[in-house]
Amino acid sequence: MIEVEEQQKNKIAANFENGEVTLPRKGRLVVTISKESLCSLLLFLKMDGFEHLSLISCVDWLGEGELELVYHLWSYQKKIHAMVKTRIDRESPHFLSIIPLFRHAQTYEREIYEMFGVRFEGNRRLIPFLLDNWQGAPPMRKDFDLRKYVKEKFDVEERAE
Amino acid sequence: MDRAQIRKILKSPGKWGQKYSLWVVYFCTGCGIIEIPPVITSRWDAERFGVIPVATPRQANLFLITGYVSLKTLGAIIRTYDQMPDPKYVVGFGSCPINGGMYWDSYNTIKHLDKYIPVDGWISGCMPRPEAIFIAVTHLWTLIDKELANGYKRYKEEYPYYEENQRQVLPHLPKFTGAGET
Amino acid sequence: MLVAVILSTAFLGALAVYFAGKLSPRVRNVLAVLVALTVAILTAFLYGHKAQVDYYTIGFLDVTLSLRTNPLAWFFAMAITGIGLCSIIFSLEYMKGKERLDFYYFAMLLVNASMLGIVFSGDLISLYIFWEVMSWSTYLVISYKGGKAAAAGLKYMIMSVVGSCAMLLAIVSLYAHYETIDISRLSTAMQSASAGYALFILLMCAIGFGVKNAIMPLHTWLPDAHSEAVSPFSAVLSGILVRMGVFGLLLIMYGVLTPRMLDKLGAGMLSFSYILCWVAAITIIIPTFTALLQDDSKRLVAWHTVGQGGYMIMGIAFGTTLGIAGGIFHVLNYGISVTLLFLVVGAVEHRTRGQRDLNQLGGLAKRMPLTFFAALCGICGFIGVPLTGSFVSKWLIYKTLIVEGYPFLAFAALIGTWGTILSVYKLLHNIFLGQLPEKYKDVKEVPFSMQLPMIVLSFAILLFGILPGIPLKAIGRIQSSLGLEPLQASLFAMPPEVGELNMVNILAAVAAGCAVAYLIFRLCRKSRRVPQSDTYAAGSYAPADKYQYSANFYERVYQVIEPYVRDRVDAFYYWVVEKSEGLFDGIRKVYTGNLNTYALYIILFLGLLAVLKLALR
Amino acid sequence: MQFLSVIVLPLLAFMVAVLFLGLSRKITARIQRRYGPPLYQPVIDVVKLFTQEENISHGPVFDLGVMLALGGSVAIVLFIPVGGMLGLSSSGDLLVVIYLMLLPPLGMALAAGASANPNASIGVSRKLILALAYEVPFLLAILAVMIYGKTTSLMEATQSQQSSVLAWGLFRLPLSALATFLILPAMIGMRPFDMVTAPQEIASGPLVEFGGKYLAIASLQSALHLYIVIALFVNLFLGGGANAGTFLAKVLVVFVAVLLINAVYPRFRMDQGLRFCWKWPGLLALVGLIIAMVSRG
Repeated sequence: MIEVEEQQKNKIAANFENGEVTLPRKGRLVVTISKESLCSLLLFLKMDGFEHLSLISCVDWLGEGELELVYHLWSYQKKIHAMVKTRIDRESPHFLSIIPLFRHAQTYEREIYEMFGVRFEGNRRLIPFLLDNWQGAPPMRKDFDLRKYVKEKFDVEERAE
Repeated sequence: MDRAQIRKILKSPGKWGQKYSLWVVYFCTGCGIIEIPPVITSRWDAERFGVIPVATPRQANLFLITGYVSLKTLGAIIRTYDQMPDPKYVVGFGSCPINGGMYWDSYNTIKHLDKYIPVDGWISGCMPRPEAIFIAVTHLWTLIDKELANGYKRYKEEYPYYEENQRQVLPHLPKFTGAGET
Repeated sequence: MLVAVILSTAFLGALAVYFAGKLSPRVRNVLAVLVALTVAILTAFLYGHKAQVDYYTIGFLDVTLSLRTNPLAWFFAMAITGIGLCSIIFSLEYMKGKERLDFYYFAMLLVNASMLGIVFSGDLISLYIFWEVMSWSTYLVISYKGGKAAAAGLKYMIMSVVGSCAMLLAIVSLYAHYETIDISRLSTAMQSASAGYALFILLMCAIGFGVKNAIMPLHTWLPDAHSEAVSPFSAVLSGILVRMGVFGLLLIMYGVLTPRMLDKLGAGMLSFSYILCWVAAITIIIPTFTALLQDDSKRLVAWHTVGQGGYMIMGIAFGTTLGIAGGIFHVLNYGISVTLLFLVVGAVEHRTRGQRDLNQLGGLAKRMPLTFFAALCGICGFIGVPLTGSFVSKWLIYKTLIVEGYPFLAFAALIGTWGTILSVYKLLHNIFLGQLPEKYKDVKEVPFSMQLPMIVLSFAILLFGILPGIPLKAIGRIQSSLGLEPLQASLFAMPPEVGELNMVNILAAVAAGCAVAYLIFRLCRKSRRVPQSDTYAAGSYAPADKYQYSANFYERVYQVIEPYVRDRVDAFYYWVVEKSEGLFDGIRKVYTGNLNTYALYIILFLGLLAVLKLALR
Repeated sequence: MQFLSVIVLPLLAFMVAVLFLGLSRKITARIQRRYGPPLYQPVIDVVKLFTQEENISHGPVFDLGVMLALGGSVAIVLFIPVGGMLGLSSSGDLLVVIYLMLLPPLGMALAAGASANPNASIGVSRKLILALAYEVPFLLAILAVMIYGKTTSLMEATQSQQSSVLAWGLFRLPLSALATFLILPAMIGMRPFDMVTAPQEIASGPLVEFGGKYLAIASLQSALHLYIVIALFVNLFLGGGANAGTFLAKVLVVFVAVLLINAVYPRFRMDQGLRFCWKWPGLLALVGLIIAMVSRG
């Protein structure tokens, strides 16, 4: 029953040399690709039946000094969840916005901008989203010291570690 | 309704009225609001205690802060608390308003509710059951009887303390309108 | 004799005001008020007089023009002078700073004088003369502002010319038939008239007066004319000028053709007055619900003038003592209420720099409390809330409709009241209640000279509501002078056989209720006032200028009643205008302008004559 | 005796109204299989609201509107005869009662408008549209009663039905009675037609800024209005009762009947309510009026 995923894997491998495709389990497909050819891969997948972009998430690899953007696509006919990963630089994180492909990506990009500080060129509404008048650094980054911030903002007495 | 009770009622009708007709602001502040519908419907029926949900703070005298309080919601809670007429009581519902609960180290929720608005009663438990709410209501009755549920007086007298805490967390918050501003 | 004095002072006063304006504006203003005041006081002295004086005889027609006074004339004259005085005083301050004021005051006084002339005229020719003077002087004042107002004035002029021609036709045929145009002699002569001839006269006069009173098919000029005219003048226009049609109908139906003749007119159910009642019923419903959907304050009030005219026509057409008393009393009540509302709208327009759009205003009750109180009295006068005069007059009309057994007419009138309530509350709410917009924060109350007429008119509405006996006594005299059986109402109650209505008891009940409410209110703690920004906005702060619900206030009703209320009559008239323009354009092509085509026409014509001559022989 | 009735009628109305409120909450609770508050719960609520330490007002128009509303309701109560007691109905017939019933909504509309809150304005515009909706059948039914009795006086209309049970309006003009019963919830503002004070949609409509004594006066006024509407229905169609006892029994029966409808029905949308009122009750009342005209000759 794996052959649908196999076909998909071969199809991607054929068109995109530098994308390593793995099939961790049934119905799941993970592609890691360079940021230059990410948009073309997304377009290719969208044409190929992966019409639903369910989420854009971001992982902070503090050790390697990189941020990883993960685009989650879902295909209704093939019942496959494709996770397209790419790495961008951590110091000045910026990336191309995929609103032309998926209009609703604007909100996801807005959240990632607020939580991780990744600027998406082409997204006109990169304004605060969940946090209320936030002044500090993006909170979801690994180097954000949570305890210190909470102690200083809400001046809570020392809690036993 | 023996003779002593009737004499008590006639002596202070205000307290009697406040006790047996606590109208709750139906304002969903956090995850605890999912406990309110069963409380007010057939199975647990809060109306036997005279507790009914009302739509606007102007009509209410009990404010139930249910669940964690994020910074954005705190602004709305303070605003709603301002708009409630005077004999008003606040009950913290769930462990998050008490000491932050499981969000004790979150950057976006407040840890101690009573630093920002005066709280008259607490119900502990990570989403306490409806029976706990009725216990809280009966406790509130005794507090009202003994004139201990005077959070709103405390708020007026020590308003600078509360305002300073609020401003530290919400710098852009406008001034409290209830402090005698005509 | 006093009548001639009144009319001459009114007309000469108008001229004097015009020339006084050349001297200095202050003298002109004072003189205008003085003229209006003296005319009002002199008419007051006419109470109870019955006299007829001839003032001119036309040689070749050997007919004498005369003026006469009777209770009907006195009643309308009092209304004319009262409303005229109020609007003149109001326009002193309102018109300050506008240009061509001499002409404005001259035209205003001329309109009042001509209305007095109509009312006091003893014969149909002088009535027609004053009618024409009124028509074109009204045209002058309507198109005073120019632009759209000129178009509205033109539309008014065309329709009133059609009406005047119909009236002239009736007068000429009466003269040809009976050699006299004196109203009293005509009424005796008309007894012998055949039913068909009487119906013809009645129809022609109904068209003539119907145009002026904006009965349903002939109403389309009124909303444009009243909303484009200057506010004080649209107050006079709606208040009393439009009711000259009612005066004319009364004169013709009961002055010339006595009620006995009227019964002879119809064949069973289809009598003239029954059809007129149904036309009046339609005139009540459709314009009132059109007013519901208007967004311009003056247009909304103007549509009500069309609607409420239906009550008066229905009362008069009905012919019973209660009906006529109700109709005439409603002329007075509605006249006062609509004058008050137009003055209020004018005051708001004056203070908010010409803002009439109901969606932009709001919350002015805080800044203009007295205007708000006057508006409240005005809308109670529109609806007929129990402590206002309109209630008594509507009660009389409903009473006859129900007792005589015409429930559907009564239903039409009652539903008209509900249409009025909805549209009039929208007027009050969108202007005075709700959030005060930022740009009207510094609006001040209108000066005293504009407040005085509003106070007087509000007081009059409440006075006639609580003590309806005062006007009803004068109306009783009118009915006896017209040969009808008068209504004997005591000062504040109806006689038992007429019905159960005791206004002072109702006032006592409402006062007692409000006293109880005030007592309860006072026993509790004093309340703390909060500014308009401190209002419930689901936890957030009320946005400054965007927290007002007034645009399409009755959106739900709009979907249901909009198709029935679209103004098809107006659309039909414009269609006729279009088609006739095309037709006349075609005919115009006959005049090609070069000589030989004309020569050709002459030859052809001569040829035609020759052929005819041969054929005939 | 009649002078005494002018004092007794309002007191009777207040007591019956407060009893009705308590009863309505108890019966609705029992229908929803829960215990519900004690019968005297409205007394507790009103006492609480009246003795509140702080009342928030939005200016003089806000206060005057609320007072006019309660004053108007008290005034109407005097014009509705209860059993033997006639009150002031000798100086104000059915037309006066209908027009007096404009005063309370006008007062509430003024207060709601003055409270400068869009929820209140939406509530008022819904109230006026709903009033337009239920007035069509209501007026047709009342005209049928008046045409049938050839009088506009409420006293005569009631007296003519006293002769026997068959002489009741219900049996003489069945369609008009049914039409009026169908729109009773709309006139009272109860469940199928309570879009005016809908707590979920427009934060309890006109009452959004009413707190403390204002809310107490508003609830008393709505209770009085409830009593007035049902008393009018009983007088017109159920023969008004020889003495106060039978009258109040009939009022109670009609109230419980309307309450049963109220307890189980969801809320109408605004245009659904408008179309419903003009369709079924309107048709019934129209046919009833024609029958009344024909049968009365």
